[in-house]
Amino acid sequence: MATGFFTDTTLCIGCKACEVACKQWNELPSDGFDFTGDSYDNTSELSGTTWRHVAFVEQMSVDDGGLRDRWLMSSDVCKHCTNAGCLEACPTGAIIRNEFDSVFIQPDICNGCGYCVVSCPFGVVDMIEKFDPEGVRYNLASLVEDRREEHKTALQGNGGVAGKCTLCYDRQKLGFVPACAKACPTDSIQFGDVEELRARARKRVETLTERGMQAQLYGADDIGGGVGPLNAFFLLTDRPEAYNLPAQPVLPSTRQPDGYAAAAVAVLGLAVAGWMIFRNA
Amino acid sequence: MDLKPTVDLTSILPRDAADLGERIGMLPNVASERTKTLKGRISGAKPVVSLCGYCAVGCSTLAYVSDDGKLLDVEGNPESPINAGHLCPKGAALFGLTVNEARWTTVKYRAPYSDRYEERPLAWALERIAQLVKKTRDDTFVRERNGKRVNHTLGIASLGGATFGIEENYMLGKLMHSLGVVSIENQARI
Amino acid sequence: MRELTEPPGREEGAPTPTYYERPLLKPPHWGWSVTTYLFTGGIMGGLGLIQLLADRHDEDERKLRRTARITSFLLAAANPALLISHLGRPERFLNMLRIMKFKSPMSLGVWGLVFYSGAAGGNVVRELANSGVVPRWLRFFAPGILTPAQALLGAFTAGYTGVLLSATANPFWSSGKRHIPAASVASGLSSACALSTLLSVLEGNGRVTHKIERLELVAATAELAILAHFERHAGNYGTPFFTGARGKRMRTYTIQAGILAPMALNLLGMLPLPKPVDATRSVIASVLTLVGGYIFRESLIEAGKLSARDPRAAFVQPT
Amino acid sequence: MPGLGTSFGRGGATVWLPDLVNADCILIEGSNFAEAHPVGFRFVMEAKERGATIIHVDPRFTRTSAVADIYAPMRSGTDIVFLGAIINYLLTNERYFKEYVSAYTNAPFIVGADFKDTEDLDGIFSGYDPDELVYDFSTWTWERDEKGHIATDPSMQHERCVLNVLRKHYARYTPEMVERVCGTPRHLFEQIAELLAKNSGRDRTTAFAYAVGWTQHTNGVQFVRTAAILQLLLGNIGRPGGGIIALRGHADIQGATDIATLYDLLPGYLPMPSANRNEQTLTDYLKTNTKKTGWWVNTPKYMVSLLKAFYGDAATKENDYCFEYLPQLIGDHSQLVTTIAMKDGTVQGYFCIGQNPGASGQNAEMTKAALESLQWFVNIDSYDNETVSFWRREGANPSKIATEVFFLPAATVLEKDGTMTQTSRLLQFHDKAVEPAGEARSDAWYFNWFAKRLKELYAGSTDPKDRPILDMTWNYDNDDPHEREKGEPSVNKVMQEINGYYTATGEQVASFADLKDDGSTASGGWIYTGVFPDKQTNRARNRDGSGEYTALNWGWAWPANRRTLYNRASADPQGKPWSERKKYVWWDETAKKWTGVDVPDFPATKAPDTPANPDATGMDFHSGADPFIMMLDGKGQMFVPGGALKDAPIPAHYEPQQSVVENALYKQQSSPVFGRYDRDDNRYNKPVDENYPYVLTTYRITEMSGIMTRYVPWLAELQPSAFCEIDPELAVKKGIKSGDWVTLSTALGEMEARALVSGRMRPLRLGKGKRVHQIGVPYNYGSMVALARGDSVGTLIAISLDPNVSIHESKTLTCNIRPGRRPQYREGPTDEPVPAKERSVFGQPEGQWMGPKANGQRQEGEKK
Repeated sequence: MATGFFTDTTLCIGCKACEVACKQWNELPSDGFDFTGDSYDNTSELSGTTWRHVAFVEQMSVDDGGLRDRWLMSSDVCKHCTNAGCLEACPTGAIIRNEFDSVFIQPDICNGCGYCVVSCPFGVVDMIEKFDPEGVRYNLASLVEDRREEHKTALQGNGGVAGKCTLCYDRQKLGFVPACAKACPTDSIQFGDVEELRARARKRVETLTERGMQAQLYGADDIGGGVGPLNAFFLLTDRPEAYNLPAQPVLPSTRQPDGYAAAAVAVLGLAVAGWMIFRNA
Repeated sequence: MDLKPTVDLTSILPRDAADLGERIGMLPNVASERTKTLKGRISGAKPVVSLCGYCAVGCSTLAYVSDDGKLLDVEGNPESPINAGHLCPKGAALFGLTVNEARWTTVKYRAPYSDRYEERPLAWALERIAQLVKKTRDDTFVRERNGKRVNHTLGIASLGGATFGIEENYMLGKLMHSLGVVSIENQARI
Repeated sequence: MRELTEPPGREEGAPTPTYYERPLLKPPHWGWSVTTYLFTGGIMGGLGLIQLLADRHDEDERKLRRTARITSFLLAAANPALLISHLGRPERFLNMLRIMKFKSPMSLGVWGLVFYSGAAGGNVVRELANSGVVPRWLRFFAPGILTPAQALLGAFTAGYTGVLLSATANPFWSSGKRHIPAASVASGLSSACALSTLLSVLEGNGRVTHKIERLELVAATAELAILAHFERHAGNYGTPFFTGARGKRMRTYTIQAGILAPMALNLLGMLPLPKPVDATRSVIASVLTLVGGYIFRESLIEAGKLSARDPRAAFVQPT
Repeated sequence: MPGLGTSFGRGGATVWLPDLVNADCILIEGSNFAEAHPVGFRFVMEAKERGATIIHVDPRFTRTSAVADIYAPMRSGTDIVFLGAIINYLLTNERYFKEYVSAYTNAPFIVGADFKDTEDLDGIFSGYDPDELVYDFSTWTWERDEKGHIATDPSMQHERCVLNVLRKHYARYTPEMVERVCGTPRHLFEQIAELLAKNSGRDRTTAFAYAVGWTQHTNGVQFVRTAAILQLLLGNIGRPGGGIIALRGHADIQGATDIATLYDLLPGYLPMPSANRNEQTLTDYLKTNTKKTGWWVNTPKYMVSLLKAFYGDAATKENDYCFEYLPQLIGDHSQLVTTIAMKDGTVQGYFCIGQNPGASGQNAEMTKAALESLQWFVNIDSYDNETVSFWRREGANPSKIATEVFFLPAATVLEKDGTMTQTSRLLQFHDKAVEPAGEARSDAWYFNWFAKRLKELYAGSTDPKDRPILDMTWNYDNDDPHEREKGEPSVNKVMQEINGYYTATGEQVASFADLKDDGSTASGGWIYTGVFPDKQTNRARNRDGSGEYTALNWGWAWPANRRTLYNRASADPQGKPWSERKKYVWWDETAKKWTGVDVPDFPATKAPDTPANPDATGMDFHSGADPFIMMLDGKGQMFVPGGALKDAPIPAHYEPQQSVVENALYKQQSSPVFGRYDRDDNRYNKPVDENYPYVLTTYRITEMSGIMTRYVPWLAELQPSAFCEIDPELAVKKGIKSGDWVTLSTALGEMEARALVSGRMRPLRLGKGKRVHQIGVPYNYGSMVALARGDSVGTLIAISLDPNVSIHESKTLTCNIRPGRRPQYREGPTDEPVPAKERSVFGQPEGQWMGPKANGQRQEGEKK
């Protein structure tokens, strides 16, 4: 069964429970303690060790008494694309599509080549550096011993593997809901069978439109560029760009034919030239 | 840092023709042994019903504990009519509150005029405190103030209560009142 | 997607909103090792072609072919080391050989490299057997077919170093989905020619260099044309590569010093010059080309990093 | 929470949190619901999805405002004007719920002729003593007929009946006044007033939600009172989707008020004996604290049972049940007053348990300075904190500080059994999951140890002053041998004692109705009686959440497991539901008893047509249609007579002690009776002080609580630094960019923080007049320790107290702001390194760092 997330940003209260629940379950470190001054967003983006990220978009008017003021909040996550750039790019087969149709990085296979990082049209995947349980940012030194071993060897150990949302593969295997969806107090993050979620999402848009709100789905249907529909899709009330999402993502591998063709033409041309040069001499 | 190669050749070399086929193609999808046997760490662990200790909404939590009594994971309790399994960021971090390098789990003692903490045995500290309580009480207990019986001491005060249990509040209140302490306060005024 | 009325704080027709000017994409975390990997990959490709072309039975070409084959084999042997050196988990390099994924340029590239090394190795054995360094019967393990094979695999290796970049989500790289592969091939060949020239001169095989230099001239011209067209075609996506400090560096070292100057020097080679002068000229031209070729690859990588951190570039991605 | 207590009878939220989903409209004011109680807020979101209108009134546009249907900005501390104007709106347009008001409130009562209102005396009520700064309450009372019965006018026409007193009092609270005082646009105000009116009545209900945004003011109790009056007028108390929910802060803050660790209360809201009230003997005490009518006629039963619980067999009728053992109050012994006394040397020893006044206290600097004059200080906590480490705070000189400091490691909630009472008065038991880390112990363990040890130390003493300790019952040894061996007491035994037992048999008492005043029963907290009906059943451990949303089998709510209080009012005077849609509790004619989805908060079989008996005592005084059983007269109190509240019988607006404007309503600037401590270490800004031209308000944020979160990396990264929110206009004026360091100052002190410039902070135009800038500062930080840190805003707040409950005013003050950091002091120890990252972020030198990596462990990024 294909499972996924429907993130309804109209229900998000920006509490960041998803970020913490994710890090707690996946035993991920913090990304540092820097104050950004960008609204309430101090984690700034998804990273190798931040698999849920809540964006805060302030849209405040100065003139009209604030009646149209908005503070948009949206919990971003790996999209688990139908055609995933990272999965196609991975040279080791570390990135696979599991039985829940989600894109999963096998940390024990990944060799840290970093090609998936540049192949994700959504800028989701990133590298995880050295695992240092005693480090201030980890504070995991008191973990159960075998958990620490697990981290050292298979996971962040020795650094340099790619990291991103696993859609809580290990929880799903036990029949549990992913940590973020379970924690979310307002059901802004909904987990389930993707088809059901898409139907629910379309209905939700109708309801909101009736209430005079503007709402649109992002990735519930084919998002174009060869990426196809997303297993983790969103309901937005503004342009995708406002949430730092690409309006027109493109699947990198669609460019390969042109690339190889161009190279071939160049080779052929130069080969002929070379053949003539060497023959004529 | 351990550099023992984590690649086992048998996992790389194809086992048979079919396996070889699976490993060559547009999108080979070969799961590793770890992936095949992957299982959430709370598999088989017993959940203990607890509470979130942060705010007064009163979210019920499930604490998963390993066989050797180590805390594995803390999540919301789906059966609670109050939080139905949900938690806020603080609640979701309960694990980090209990399992935390920064936590102080030993007695710290700072002698008068000293500029550092010293580790002291719990028993020693408790006895010392008990003696101090008795001394201060005996020194400062007042039976009467301008003709009225007061039976109290203003020399000892107590603060705190909203962060621990009802039973503990009762014990603290009972003890302090019996000592004659009147300045007993907690966060309810904060 | 449905058109939306603009929210407060944004006027109609205002520039695309960004998220606190924060980039959408992650930059490649690639450094000198990958640059060198791509550079040598290109050279190997060029050498593959050269060892195929140099098949006349006069002594000069045989020397040239041997040099080309031995060099390419040494590079092929050195390249995995570069790749491994940049991996976060070097001990897991072998996982590259766990699968063969046609959709992954990186995967194909590694396999291409493996087979190329095989062919090159065979051809080296052939050379050594011919010159009697090893028993003649070993030729049996290095049939003639390996010569075109190494050339083909070489062509692939050179081209893939371009596809590897252009088939990503990086706005700049992907905007040159045709140009970068083609330019990589041309640049690879010119660098290969330069290297061959250099080595030939050093081993006193001066006469053959003029042929190679003519080939290098063609390759350089092609590279120049492709880059010129790329700049017009790429538009805003190209700014990190063609403009600013990065662009200036690329123009100086790659275009001027790395292409135009050698072209001029190679044209000079048409004139009858006294031997020592001619040799010096060849050496200078070759070194300049090689440096230019390396800076070209480096500029590609660095410009990719800049492009990835541009907060707007990736909103609408090049098809 | 006397605001609710004096209006309805009990100092607890009237609402069961999940019941919010039944509301047709929810007004959130004085609370940042979504941020402070995110999980509770899911019921608000659910109500919204079901069609309810969500209104948020607040000085800041917060995460609550973001999902509300209507957000109205207001100047901090002006809620009485806003709510008072709504009262005025309802009365002038006759939009209040007449039947409810006339039947269930004291609106028809006639106020005595010599009562003078603020209208008559320009801002103060009759009986004010300007020298003592107190009121004499004798005129705040009812007119009585010759038989001594309260005079009423059911038609509510009499010009001195409460309803008309309200009309007169609130007449000047107009929309214009709202615009001028609160800075709330008139159209927004009128929209909200209309929404409240429209969504109340027989068929619809409106709920109010508030938190410390209302209480932490010099007239905070009156804020709550205004809301209570409003909800009574709208007829929303005791009904589904109605009521007032007080969102309380800490996990067990309700429990710590019920089983009070508060100086002026004994468990079960019994007042502490006070020498000032001449409560020298049990008889005196009971005389002042037993009410003739209403539920408090039972005071003797509860008090005697409490004394029996405390002192067991030693407590006998002859010795007044050891009443004399209880210490007597001689004034205000609340925390901040004690702090001042401490600084002046009265207090020698101090226990601080799970609280961090050094960061979260008002005048935090004075708090820490006060600790220096102690002989010994005991802190029980799980983490290093500003309070226990006061002696090495920035600027302190340890070599001059004599205090002997003990830190005892505390177990966390996961490491012990126990019960906590949440914000809807629901008791929930939590099981112990793991053994306490290291040497950590539960608080119960410590209290148990100290009690037993002190009994030993005083053993054999003949000094009467030591009798309380020797006679105090203390039998909490654990039956589980494993736990007993570790010295862990049985919290169940404690809870059994709180519930109460028959002194003869030791059997549990099943209901507080069974408690006696003859010493035959003991109960440590009568309101909890019923939670442990027999030795086997702890109903706080009930865990069946299925069935009705009232979930009567999940946990146990006091009193008597009632979820919504005063729910008799959910039926009309005849006992029928006001409407099918709002059915909740009603009179079952056939069964002759009250029934419904909740436990009726009313004598179970008292028929609705039971007439009142004006000459009776106790509950018989009430009719079958008097829902507020705790009150003397069974009515909801719109007018609070007899000085139950010390500052006003009906709320009047006073400016906060520190304000940027003069009081536009009355000559009286700020509350005439609030608690002042004008001394050098507690300097106030002048009421209107040109040196401090900006309003400052404080609050807490979702990601942080305090010391309990600042060490957790997952939370610290989300809000790593103390910051202040300022509006773009002010930012430009001061040349401040988002992320810059700024310094805030009051007459008391300075703090530095990072600036967060945001359009969510909107400058307010007061009517045609002044433009007011408000600055918001979170109250979660402390400068010395942890991953997330920064100065505590407590350093800016001088202690000024509400006259009723001594709650400080920290929600509104005035301040000034400048770019750049404050001067950095550099005394104190230099034995502990500071991680590079922290240094770069906070510019702290070696030695100031006392964070988790202090004890020579490896730093972030260091190689092994």
